[in-house]
Amino acid sequence: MEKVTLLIMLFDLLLGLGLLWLAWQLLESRNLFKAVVLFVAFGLLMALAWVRLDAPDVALAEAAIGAGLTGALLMAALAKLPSRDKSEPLADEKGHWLLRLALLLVAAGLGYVVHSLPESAPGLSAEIANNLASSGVNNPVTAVLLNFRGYDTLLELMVLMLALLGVWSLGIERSTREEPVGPVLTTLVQFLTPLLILVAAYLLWAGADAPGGAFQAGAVLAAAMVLLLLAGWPLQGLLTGVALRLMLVAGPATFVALAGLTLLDAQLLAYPPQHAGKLILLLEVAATLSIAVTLAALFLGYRPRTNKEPG
Amino acid sequence: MVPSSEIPWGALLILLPLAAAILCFVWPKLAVVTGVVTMLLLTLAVGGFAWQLQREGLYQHAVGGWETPLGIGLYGDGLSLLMLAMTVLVGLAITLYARSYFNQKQARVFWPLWLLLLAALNALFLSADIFNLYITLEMVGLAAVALVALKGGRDALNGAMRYLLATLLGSLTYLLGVALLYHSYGTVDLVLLAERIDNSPVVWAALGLMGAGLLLKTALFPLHFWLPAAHASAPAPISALLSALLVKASFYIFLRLWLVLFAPLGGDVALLLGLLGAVAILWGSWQALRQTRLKLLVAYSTVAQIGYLFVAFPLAAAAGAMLWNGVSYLMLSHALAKAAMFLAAGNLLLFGGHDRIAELDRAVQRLPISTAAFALAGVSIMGVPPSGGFIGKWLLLEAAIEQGYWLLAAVMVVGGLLASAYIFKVVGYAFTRSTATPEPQSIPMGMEWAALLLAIASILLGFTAPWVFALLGIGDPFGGGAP
Amino acid sequence: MSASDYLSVALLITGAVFFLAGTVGLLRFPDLYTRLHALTKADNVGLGLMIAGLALQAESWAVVGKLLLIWGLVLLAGAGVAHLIASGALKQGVRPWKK
Amino acid sequence: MNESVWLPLLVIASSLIPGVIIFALAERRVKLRTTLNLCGALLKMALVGAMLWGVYHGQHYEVRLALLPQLELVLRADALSLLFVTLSSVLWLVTTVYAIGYLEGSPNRSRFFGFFSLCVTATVGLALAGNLITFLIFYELLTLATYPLIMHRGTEASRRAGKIYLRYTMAGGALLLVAIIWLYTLSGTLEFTPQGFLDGIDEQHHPALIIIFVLLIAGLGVKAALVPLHGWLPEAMVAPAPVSALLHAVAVVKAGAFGIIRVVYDVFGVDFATLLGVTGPLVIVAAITIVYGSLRALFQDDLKRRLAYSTVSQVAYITLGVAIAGPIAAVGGMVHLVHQGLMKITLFFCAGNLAETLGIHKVSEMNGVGRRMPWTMAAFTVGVFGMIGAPPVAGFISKWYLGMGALEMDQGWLILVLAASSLLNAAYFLPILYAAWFCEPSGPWPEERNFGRKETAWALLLPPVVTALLALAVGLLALAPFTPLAWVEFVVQREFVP
Amino acid sequence: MNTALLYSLVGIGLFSLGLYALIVHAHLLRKILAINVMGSGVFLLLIALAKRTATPLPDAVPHAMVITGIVVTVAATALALTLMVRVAMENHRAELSDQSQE
Repeated sequence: MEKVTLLIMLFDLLLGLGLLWLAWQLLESRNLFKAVVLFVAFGLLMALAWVRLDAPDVALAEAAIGAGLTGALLMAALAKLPSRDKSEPLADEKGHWLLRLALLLVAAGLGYVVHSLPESAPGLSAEIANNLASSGVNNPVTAVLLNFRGYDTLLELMVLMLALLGVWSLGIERSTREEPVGPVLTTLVQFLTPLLILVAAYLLWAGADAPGGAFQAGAVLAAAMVLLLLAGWPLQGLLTGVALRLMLVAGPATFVALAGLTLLDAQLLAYPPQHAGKLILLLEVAATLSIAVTLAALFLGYRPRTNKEPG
Repeated sequence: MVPSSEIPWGALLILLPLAAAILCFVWPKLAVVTGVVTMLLLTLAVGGFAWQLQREGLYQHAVGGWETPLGIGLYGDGLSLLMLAMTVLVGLAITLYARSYFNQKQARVFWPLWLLLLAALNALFLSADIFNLYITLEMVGLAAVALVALKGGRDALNGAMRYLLATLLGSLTYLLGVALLYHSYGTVDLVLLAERIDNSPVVWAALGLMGAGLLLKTALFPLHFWLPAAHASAPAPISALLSALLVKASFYIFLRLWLVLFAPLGGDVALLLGLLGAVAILWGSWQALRQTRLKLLVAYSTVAQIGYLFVAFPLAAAAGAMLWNGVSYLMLSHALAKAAMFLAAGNLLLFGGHDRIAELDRAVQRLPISTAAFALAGVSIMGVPPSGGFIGKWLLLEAAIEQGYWLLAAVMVVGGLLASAYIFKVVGYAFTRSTATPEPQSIPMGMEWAALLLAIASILLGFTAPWVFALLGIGDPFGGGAP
Repeated sequence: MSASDYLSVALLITGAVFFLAGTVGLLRFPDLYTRLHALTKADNVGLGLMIAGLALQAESWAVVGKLLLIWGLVLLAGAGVAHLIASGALKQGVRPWKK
Repeated sequence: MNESVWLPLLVIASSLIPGVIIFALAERRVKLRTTLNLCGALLKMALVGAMLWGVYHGQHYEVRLALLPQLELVLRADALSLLFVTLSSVLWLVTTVYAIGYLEGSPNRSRFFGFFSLCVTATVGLALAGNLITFLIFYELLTLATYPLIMHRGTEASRRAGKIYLRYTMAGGALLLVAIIWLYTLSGTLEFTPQGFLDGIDEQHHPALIIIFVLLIAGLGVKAALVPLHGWLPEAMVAPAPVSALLHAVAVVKAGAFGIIRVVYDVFGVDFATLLGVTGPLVIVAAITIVYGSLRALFQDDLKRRLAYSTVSQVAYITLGVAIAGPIAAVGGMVHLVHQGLMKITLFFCAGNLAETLGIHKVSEMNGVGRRMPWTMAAFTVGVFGMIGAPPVAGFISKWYLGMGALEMDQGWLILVLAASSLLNAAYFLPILYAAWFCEPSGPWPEERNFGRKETAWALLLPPVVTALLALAVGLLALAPFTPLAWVEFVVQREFVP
Repeated sequence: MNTALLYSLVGIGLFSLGLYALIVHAHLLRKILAINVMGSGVFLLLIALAKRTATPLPDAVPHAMVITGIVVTVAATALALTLMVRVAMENHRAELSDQSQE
């Protein structure tokens, strides 16, 4: 345990209260646009909280996905709502005191339970430390994600694919406005995109030993693509059809293929230790690609079509 | 060539549909073929898995070679097998039905979603890891939402949205419980948790949270508010899927948790569940009786039938494994019967262009196969012999009467009577003369037979109980030894 | 404490003052354009001062480089986004404040 | 597998399989359907004949199929079940012939004959049931199979009738279910056993057993139309005549009555039931039903409704015979199962003929009908005399034994009930005969169909004549071997007299 | 009072706030935001508790779980938002409607 000085304590307290306050503000704000902006701010504070809790991997993921991409998704969705919907009076709250009381009791009960938890729990740190050497990577979080509990991650990639399928079946293509974007944004994007790609590559590479990995890298890459889309680059026209779909499934397909291969040895997803590192890297590269394209496609919100395809 | 006893059927049940889903996604032209072939292969795999279980007993597999608590454990016993078999049986019918039901554009989305859903269900039934279960639950939920909304339309979209919010809320609440359990016991593996668990506030909190989350997904009264809208507005094969399999999936998790973790805790909780179940039976049946639209009627019937599953909880402590056998059997027969009903209702709706019960006569008379399917499935839902529903209700009633729970017994009987009232409300129209002659729409044979075969299966279940119970006993899922 | 430490403290405090001023401006200025103005002042100058203060404490040149990179990126993003917001507002017809 | 296993199964299958095939037949395949129907019916009769022979010679027929780990579906042919099976299969054949003629040219015949066959399957199944759960299964199947028959006409009236029928029978089935499960939790077995299987049960459970008995009788009494559970029966008259005939003479009401016999003799046992004191009230209920049904019948103008109330009254004779709890009365009650069947089916066939040929539905329209349809009315007359209990028709035998049985058990007051009932029977039946034979037609018939020189179609005429002759024969030849009476005495000897 | 406990309590607070908003508000965007806040609360609890190990390093398993959870949540959010837009088009407002129609 670190030494808790008064100052740090104060900072934690402020951050915690700040999170609660922001949450309250964003949930109760009359103006939905404001709510979304506050949500992004909330996400950034959350990232700070993760850092305080020694969870840099999560902080990276939160900053890129939780705050960044979710924010972009929310904004885009807000723009598609009928305009009079955007700041509607809140519901009448007179009758809710009973609910408030009930939730307060639930929260208090849960608080009591958490308080009653043992000061230090067993956890799985020891097991992870013992097996890290044979996992193929040095970053324990990556080891858990892609080796110890790689099966979870396989299914999680499928969740992304599912969401995309849902979005494609529901999303409606909007006529893209042919407004000029202006030189500032274009320049900004031109400068940022290569940088983001670089950052993504670094995160992917570093993930084996340090905070980072496929999800964070994929999210950063997705952010680059979102930026390009915002700047009016017709990515949806460039990447369509089988090529797009192949990129989308690269991660899941590699994972499933690997699962199938390991099954020949009668042990699902058991990598041979000497190749574990390489296999994980392979998986991560494929997953990064898929995650990035999937997230960007989720942002796009409809299925891009080739010219040949009917609507 | 690997000897068939060494084929890893369990893992294949998960991987096969995943791979097929990817294939369908990338090459939509292959979707129907892939879907049908995969379904057949899955049937084979469940057969193989059953055979394996029978020979070798409990199935346990450490994924990635990492033993629990570090890794994720797959776990299969008789109960898992029953759920898998149920999935495959209903799945076969839905596959047959969906082949003709969706147009090309919808099929492109339907097949990968459906295969992913199958994979998620199989993964769920084979998982013994409460965090892994969370992911499978989310997969199941999101796939279901996308499927409900697949055909569009105001009702379906509203239903899907309601369902999505409910399912997300349910999973998050469940996850909070997982967090507490993990911290206290240092594992998310059910087998290990069962060894380590003790009576502490955390366990109560976890029971409350995970229970609430799962019961919301299972739509136990009064958490059923989202169900009728979603189940009634979805495309027919999806309605069948939701009522037959999805509510069972979350119930299955709840039952597992109850059996290994929570049962020692609470007679009072069990009694509460039983009472909620009883209210669900009455409320759901009553609402079903009041509906004027066929699919809503069937959806409310699901609310009622879920009640039966919970009535068992207060009886279980004294009744033992045989009662749970009855509950499982009820689950299975309800799955088959309800799927048949929704598919049949879908045919009637498609044929008549509407599902207003009072104007159904013409459609009902022109589609004797679908009507027969509806009626036969109804027999099982009513719990009238000979049917699977009868066997299940017999065991429940036997336990209730033996232990003197007269109120619960009375509710079950009244529920059966109400069920017959709402089912015959519909079936009665098969015999009345009608004057209207709308332009007949042709319904593909496959869609009619899918419903009928399921219904017949739900009736035949009335004769297979001892055999099913023997399989169900593998791995002793309910404790107390084999019957 | 060495001289560089004092310098650091001074730079950080000055930076904080700019942030404070920027925040007050954001809250008190009359319209969107003036608020943007206040905000970017805080970002650019305030953050610059802070980075400078932190750079003095850095253990290696690599860290200094990273800190400067942060500043540069924030400058770029701040300026770009402020421009986008302002031009967007103008296009939507938000009139600048006049006394 | 030997004969003792497959014979009961074949008896069931001989109507089940034709039934299922008929469902799938197109409406226009009249010949194939008729062939299937008749072949099934004839085959069943042959099989039942074989089984009769076997049982008489001590052969044991039994099939078991596990339903639940400790519960089995049991089909067993004992002497009592054969009594009912024989009745069903003979009357099925006759009714099938009648129905083919009756429904000629009407729509939805495949559906009709499909359910008709299922209905007989259920009846035979519950006759052969070797334990209560098997009985319950076929009892409910019977409910489900008769509902479509009642609804067959598809009019608003038949919808109403179907609804009422379901309300009564489903509720009855539910009571039966609860009672059976409760019984099972106390006794651990449901197997029909001569003298019952309950006398070993601890005394503290006796109150529970009384409640169970009441529940069982209530559940069965719905179908047996015991007052006050008879409400569905007159309503169900809207069904086509062959259905009414089947419901009243063979399937539904008899299933209830047969169930009561089983419960009193093979579940509780006469002695134990008397010990519990439940037979006395049952006698009273039966007596009330007998008188009440006759009284109501007196005031019905609709012919079929009059017959229906008559059924309410007559079926209670069976219950009465059982409840008196003496061997002679038992003979009377059980033999009435057959006798009432033969007589009542004759009456309904005749009523159907009148409706079908002349459009006559009401008693008041029957003036002079005897001259127009002499054969039909002759058969009707035989039935009526049987009902009244005039010798030598079958009804007389039943009433004789019932009366003797009552005296044997010192229940002399029941003679008064029987006498009153006979008087009432005469009061509501004889005016019909008078009007038919001795009055002049008051005008043209409501809806006359022309059959040339015959009074009506052959398929409609033969069945009532045959059943009337049978009713006469079993009365005249009551003391010959292999008559119902002889068989019932055989049953009573083998099973009930210790 | 230590860091881990503080943040776990904040997590519970966020969960409850989100739940309240989810129940009370009709607007779908608010409901979706509420779900996200609830999710953050759960994740915060997981991570905060992970810090309470005997070893100096926090437990990595909950970290991995939360990363998984974040991805699942963003996927669900994307689907929910798309669905919301469609619902808003049908209902002419971004709220669920109770009456059903043909």
